Amino acid sequence: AAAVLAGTAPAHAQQKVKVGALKLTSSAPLFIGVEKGFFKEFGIEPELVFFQAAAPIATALATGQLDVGATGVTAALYNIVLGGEQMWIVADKGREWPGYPLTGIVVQRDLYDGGLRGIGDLKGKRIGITTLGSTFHYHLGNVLEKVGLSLADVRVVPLQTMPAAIEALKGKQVDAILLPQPFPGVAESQGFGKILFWAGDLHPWQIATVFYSKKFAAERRRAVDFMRGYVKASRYYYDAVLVQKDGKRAPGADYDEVVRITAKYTEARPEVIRLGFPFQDRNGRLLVTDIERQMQWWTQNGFMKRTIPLKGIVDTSFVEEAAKAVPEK
Amino acid sequence: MRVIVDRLSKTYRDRTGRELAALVDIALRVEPEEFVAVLGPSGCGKSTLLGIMAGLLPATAGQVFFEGERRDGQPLTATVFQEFALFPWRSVRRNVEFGLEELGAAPEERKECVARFIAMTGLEGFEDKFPHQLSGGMRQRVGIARALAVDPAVLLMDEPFSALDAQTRTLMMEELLGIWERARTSIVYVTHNIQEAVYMADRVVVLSRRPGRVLDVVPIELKRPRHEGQMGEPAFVHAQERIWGLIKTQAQAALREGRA
Amino acid sequence: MRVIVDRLSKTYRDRTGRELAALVDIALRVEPEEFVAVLGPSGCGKSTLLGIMAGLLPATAGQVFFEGERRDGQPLTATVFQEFALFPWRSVRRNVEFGLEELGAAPEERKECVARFIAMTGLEGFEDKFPHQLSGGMRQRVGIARALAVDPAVLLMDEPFSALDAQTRTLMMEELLGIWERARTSIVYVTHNIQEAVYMADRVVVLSRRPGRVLDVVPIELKRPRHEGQMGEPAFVHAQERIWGLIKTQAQAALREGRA
Amino acid sequence: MSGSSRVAVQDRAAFLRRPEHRLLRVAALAGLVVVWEALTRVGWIPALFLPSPVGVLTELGEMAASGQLFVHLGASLRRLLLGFAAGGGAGVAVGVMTGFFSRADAVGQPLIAATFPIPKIALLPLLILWLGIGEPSKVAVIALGVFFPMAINTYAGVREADPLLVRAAVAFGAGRWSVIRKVIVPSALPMIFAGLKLGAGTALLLLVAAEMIAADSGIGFLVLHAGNIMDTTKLMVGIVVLSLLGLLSHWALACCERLAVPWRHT
Amino acid sequence: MSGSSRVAVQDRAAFLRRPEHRLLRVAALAGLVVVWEALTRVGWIPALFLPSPVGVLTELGEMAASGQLFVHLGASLRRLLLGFAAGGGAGVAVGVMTGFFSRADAVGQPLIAATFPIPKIALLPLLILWLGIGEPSKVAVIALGVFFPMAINTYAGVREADPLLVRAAVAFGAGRWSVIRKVIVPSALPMIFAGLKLGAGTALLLLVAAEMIAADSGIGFLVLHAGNIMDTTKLMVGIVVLSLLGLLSHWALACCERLAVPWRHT
Ligand SMILES: Nc1ncnc2c1ncn2[C@@H]1O[C@H](COP(=O)(O)OP(=O)(O)OP(=O)(O)O)[C@@H](O)[C@H]1O
Ligand SMILES: Nc1ncnc2c1ncn2[C@@H]1O[C@H](COP(=O)(O)OP(=O)(O)OP(=O)(O)O)[C@@H](O)[C@H]1O
Ligand SMILES: [Mg+2]
Ligand SMILES: [Mg+2]
Repeated sequence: AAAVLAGTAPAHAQQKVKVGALKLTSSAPLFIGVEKGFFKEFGIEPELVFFQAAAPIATALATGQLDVGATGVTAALYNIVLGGEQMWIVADKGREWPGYPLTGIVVQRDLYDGGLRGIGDLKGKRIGITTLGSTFHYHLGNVLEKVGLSLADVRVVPLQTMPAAIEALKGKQVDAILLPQPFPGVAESQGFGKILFWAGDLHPWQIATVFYSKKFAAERRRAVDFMRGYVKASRYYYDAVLVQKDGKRAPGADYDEVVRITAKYTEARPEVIRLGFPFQDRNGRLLVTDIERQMQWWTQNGFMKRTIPLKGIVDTSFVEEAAKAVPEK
Repeated sequence: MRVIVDRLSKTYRDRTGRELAALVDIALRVEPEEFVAVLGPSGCGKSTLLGIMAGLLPATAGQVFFEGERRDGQPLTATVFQEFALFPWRSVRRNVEFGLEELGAAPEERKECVARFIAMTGLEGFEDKFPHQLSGGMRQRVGIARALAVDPAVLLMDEPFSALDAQTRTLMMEELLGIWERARTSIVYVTHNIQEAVYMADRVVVLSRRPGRVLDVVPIELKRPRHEGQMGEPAFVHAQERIWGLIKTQAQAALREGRA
Repeated sequence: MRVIVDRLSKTYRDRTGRELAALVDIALRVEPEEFVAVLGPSGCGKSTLLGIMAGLLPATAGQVFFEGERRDGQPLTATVFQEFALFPWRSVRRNVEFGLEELGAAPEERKECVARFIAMTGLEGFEDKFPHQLSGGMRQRVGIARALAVDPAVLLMDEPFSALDAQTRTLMMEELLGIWERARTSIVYVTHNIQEAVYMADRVVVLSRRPGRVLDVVPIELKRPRHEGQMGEPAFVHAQERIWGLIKTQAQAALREGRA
Repeated sequence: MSGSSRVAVQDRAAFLRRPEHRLLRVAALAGLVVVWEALTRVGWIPALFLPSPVGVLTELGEMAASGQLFVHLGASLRRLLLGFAAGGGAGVAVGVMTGFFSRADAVGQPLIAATFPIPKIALLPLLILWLGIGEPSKVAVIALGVFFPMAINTYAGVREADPLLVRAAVAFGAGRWSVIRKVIVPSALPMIFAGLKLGAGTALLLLVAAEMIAADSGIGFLVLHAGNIMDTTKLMVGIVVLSLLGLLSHWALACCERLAVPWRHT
Repeated sequence: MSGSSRVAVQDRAAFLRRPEHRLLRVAALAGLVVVWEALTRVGWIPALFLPSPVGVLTELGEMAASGQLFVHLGASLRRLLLGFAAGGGAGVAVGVMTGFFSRADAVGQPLIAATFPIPKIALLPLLILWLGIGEPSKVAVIALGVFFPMAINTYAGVREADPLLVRAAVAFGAGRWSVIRKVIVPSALPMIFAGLKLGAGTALLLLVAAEMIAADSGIGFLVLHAGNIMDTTKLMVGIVVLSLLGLLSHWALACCERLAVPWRHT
């Protein structure tokens, strides 16, 4: 069936789809789709364009330099849309999810030993993140709200880079940090930090998504074809690394292959990769309501001037159509 | 070519708007193939006068004319500077070539011409040296060769030998006269050395202290070619004394006022 | 103080290791309060000799000694440079003060001393001017005042007036002699002007072309204080001719080889 | 043009003269703003990427009215001044030492060449480790940035000092420190000022990097934060303030230079 | 020390002489590595943040053996050379123009002072908008960084050109372009070379910023990416390579300078 489908889209077969992504583990489904030829099956030839930060991806997408972006959703993204540059959030690309360690709240070892055990104990503490308006900032705020605190009850210290943040924790410049793997693991193994919670256990949310540029979304056929490849890759990814049995990770048959592919693309060591495969919906479906909540939160905290109506920024029709069209193995 | 300086005045104006009269109402003529020396105390405006003749400074009033035959592409003037003003980044050859380049001469023509003037000024063997590798005397030969190479209608020389030592200067003066006999251009030669002026010139224009005015023009009635022996002749001594008389009180007054 | 130059030789060595003998086996003495002129063609090593005496260059062989009484803190030498070498960022007053600062004199003492030498060299009224605001003659007065202010045992002068115009030079020579009568230091005076050397010095040391050797030492038997009139005296003319005889062939040969 | 004729001498050096053009100076800046406004009006550039001057001015006005602007400005100026002083001082000192002492030259020049290209951002973790997340590390980033242009320019200036003046100073008994203080440094002043102008620009440029470290105020923080959340109007306000500071420092340095190097401007 | 005595003249200018100290030059760099190794050995800095030289060298060797290093190096060198050439060329041109023509000065200097402090990172969106995400925008970042030091130094160099030589050129019939080409530019060469050295350092520094835009190879990319995945040894390899490039460019420029300015080095 795949061959037939591929044959139905010869008109676009030549044109490449430019996909902007970060060279990180969280882009694994894309790597799989490219490496295993899932996109090609649907007549799509994706060209991965790697960036070192999320912001230029959104810019490049807004200016039409990219067709597809795949990265974390930050205040910047919403503000670009708010600023009049249309783009569409179309699919899941990673969630903070219970049981899937991704972002950890790490406290100083001394404080932990001194009895700091709960989120509530963070009140009045200095907490290091990368930047204000980042996914970590959002995450921290929501985690605090879970226990009735707010961002105003702690001192948020923006340290820009993750190495700087971990350095600040080690140097006791901050009391806690909120960082993704492998940083929490490193902090704990070096002995100066203790992972208090995995943030996804406290506050599951849609951390990263796939976006389409306005132009690409308008090319309905190709946009759907791309999404078909993506859905297929997502399923492959899910089955390989995300399946759990009784709360334990149950590596699928292709686990090692996914690790190998990811290592190839990220140039990171396999040990590091194994530490954190982020959760993602098996069919790439979005947590649509969460997008709305995010915008509300950013607006309340002054990072956005107002929220965007969901239908002005989210379009799930691509992933829905693709999920139906791609047959299960 | 004949040079006519016609009631020339020059007033400098500095940034704050203060005015300083350097030359007032200068009138003089240089006949074709004549050697005229301009002599005056320091700061009287000699360099200013030469600068205006060379087209490097605008006059405040009056004008300078050139009159007579001129060949195609022949520049009106070329200047030899007291401080040599050679281009440190150019070899001797390329320094001499400079003016020819600016005239747009063809490369072979330039080469041939440069070789001729390097030979005439005794610079053979130094063609590829840079100015900093030469002694003062050699440097000024380069300056002279550069000026002669463009074959100017009038050669302007601003104290060309005053940075040289006494012996070299004496010898260079003789050489310049020799070169001039061959090249036969008009020369305007600025100096503050009376002996030098009398020894070399057909006429000596004596300027007053600042603001410079023409005090007198002294004709020198000595036969050419000149030689050291003539320095004892009455005509020589007479001219020298006449000029020193014009200058002396001026120089002393200047020194008293701290200008020299 | 007496200066003894004892079989001094100096060989320069450039980056590529090539050697160049500048001075060979120079021996000479300068008696206390004596005015000695050192005369020689360009490049013969006059400045090198003065530099070694001033302790600015190491000798390759031989030595320079100073012998005799010396007051506390009195420096052995002070130098007046041909190119003035004034500090452009210091006013006249602060230029004259320079050596005193380095000697560690107290501020009041410095002030008093500066005022004295500014007066002696006729610089009153120009104390707060910068060098670029002065004429050449005034600048060299500052150079002389700066050197005299430190009250050196021996004053070294390297062609101090050769950058000045002829009139100013004549007047400055007279003034220097006047100052010297009052200050009574020993002076070593480098020049390439024979008339100047004979007019000013007690003895003239004539150096050969490079490498510099002492050709002869000519004593000048003229009464002091000197005046322009003496230039006609047989002793003057005789000394001048004797020196010119020593120098002439040397200078011509040098020019032929392109060194001057 | 052969043959007999009468030619008046023309002033050929007219093109060398430099009138002041005060008006043009202002017009240039005004022109910049006009071009900018035009660009946004024509719509070649979406407002998101380049907000219009009017919008920026409005925002600037609001921020000034609320006092927010001055909080940022105050915090940044402190860091700038301290960092500029520290980095500039060290740069001049190192430039003079390496320019003057051949041993220092041999040691210093390779080290400077080798450490200059190390990205400051890669040093942030080390700076935090050694200096913490307070003011010292922020000042250090700026100081590091200013250090290199100052050291390199001062070195070039020292190497150009007139050897005659150095010899004159030694002839009058100056030791090495006197020579440095009284001859080398004044000689190098024009180059040092070129370095200061470069350094001032670099300091402003690095304000952003400096305020990456745990800052919650400052113009750099403003630029960074506004960039992070794509609030381009605020971002532009920050950039405009940086530009104005750049102009101001340039002008101030030009004035200082005229005062400090009086012997070259008359 | 009053009274009669015999004193030999001492050479007081010995401290002015500058022997070459070739050995020291190498020793300085070796010392840096030793200090670094010592720091990691003593444990003041954990290996995670500052890997030991030995570890870095091993990694460097491996990357060289696999050819990976040369891919990065090749990509970066292309960008560096293009950016350096474009920025340097423009900087010299603008410096000469503003230094020579008073009108250009009036227009250019305020604009340069105002635009210099704009952080390059804030310009990334505009660069992406105008030049896309390919090589041109990366080259542009580097060119922008090189432009300013070159323009400022060239300007200072032009303003210092000896007016006597300019007048001499005009006296021999040179027009403005001849004067610029044959007098102004050669005179400004020493300053231009100081600018080039600064520019080379800045170019390397900005490589990291440039390779933030959609790069998947290059030394700047290596540094950024290694930081993101916390591979500090690779990060250090990147920094060491940047340092070596810095040394190399400095040395190459010094050689060029000796060739290009022969009249000042004899
Ligand atoms: N650009 C200028 N601006 C203002 N005043 C000037 C300028 N150039 C020269 N002067 C003044 O004009 C007067 C004449 O200067 P000029 O150089 O022509 O004299 P000079 O006769 O050549 O002197 P010297 O014998 O010292 O060379 C001097 O008093 C000088 O200070
Ligand atoms: N630093 C140096 N390195 C190599 N050679 C030098 C150096 N200084 C001077 N010389 C050479 O040594 C010789 C003597 O130079 P010196 O300056 O002492 O001569 P001088 O008699 O003072 O000449 P002038 O009358 O031109 O001042 C010259 O040939 C000169 O080229
Ligand atoms: Mg003159
Ligand atoms: Mg000499």
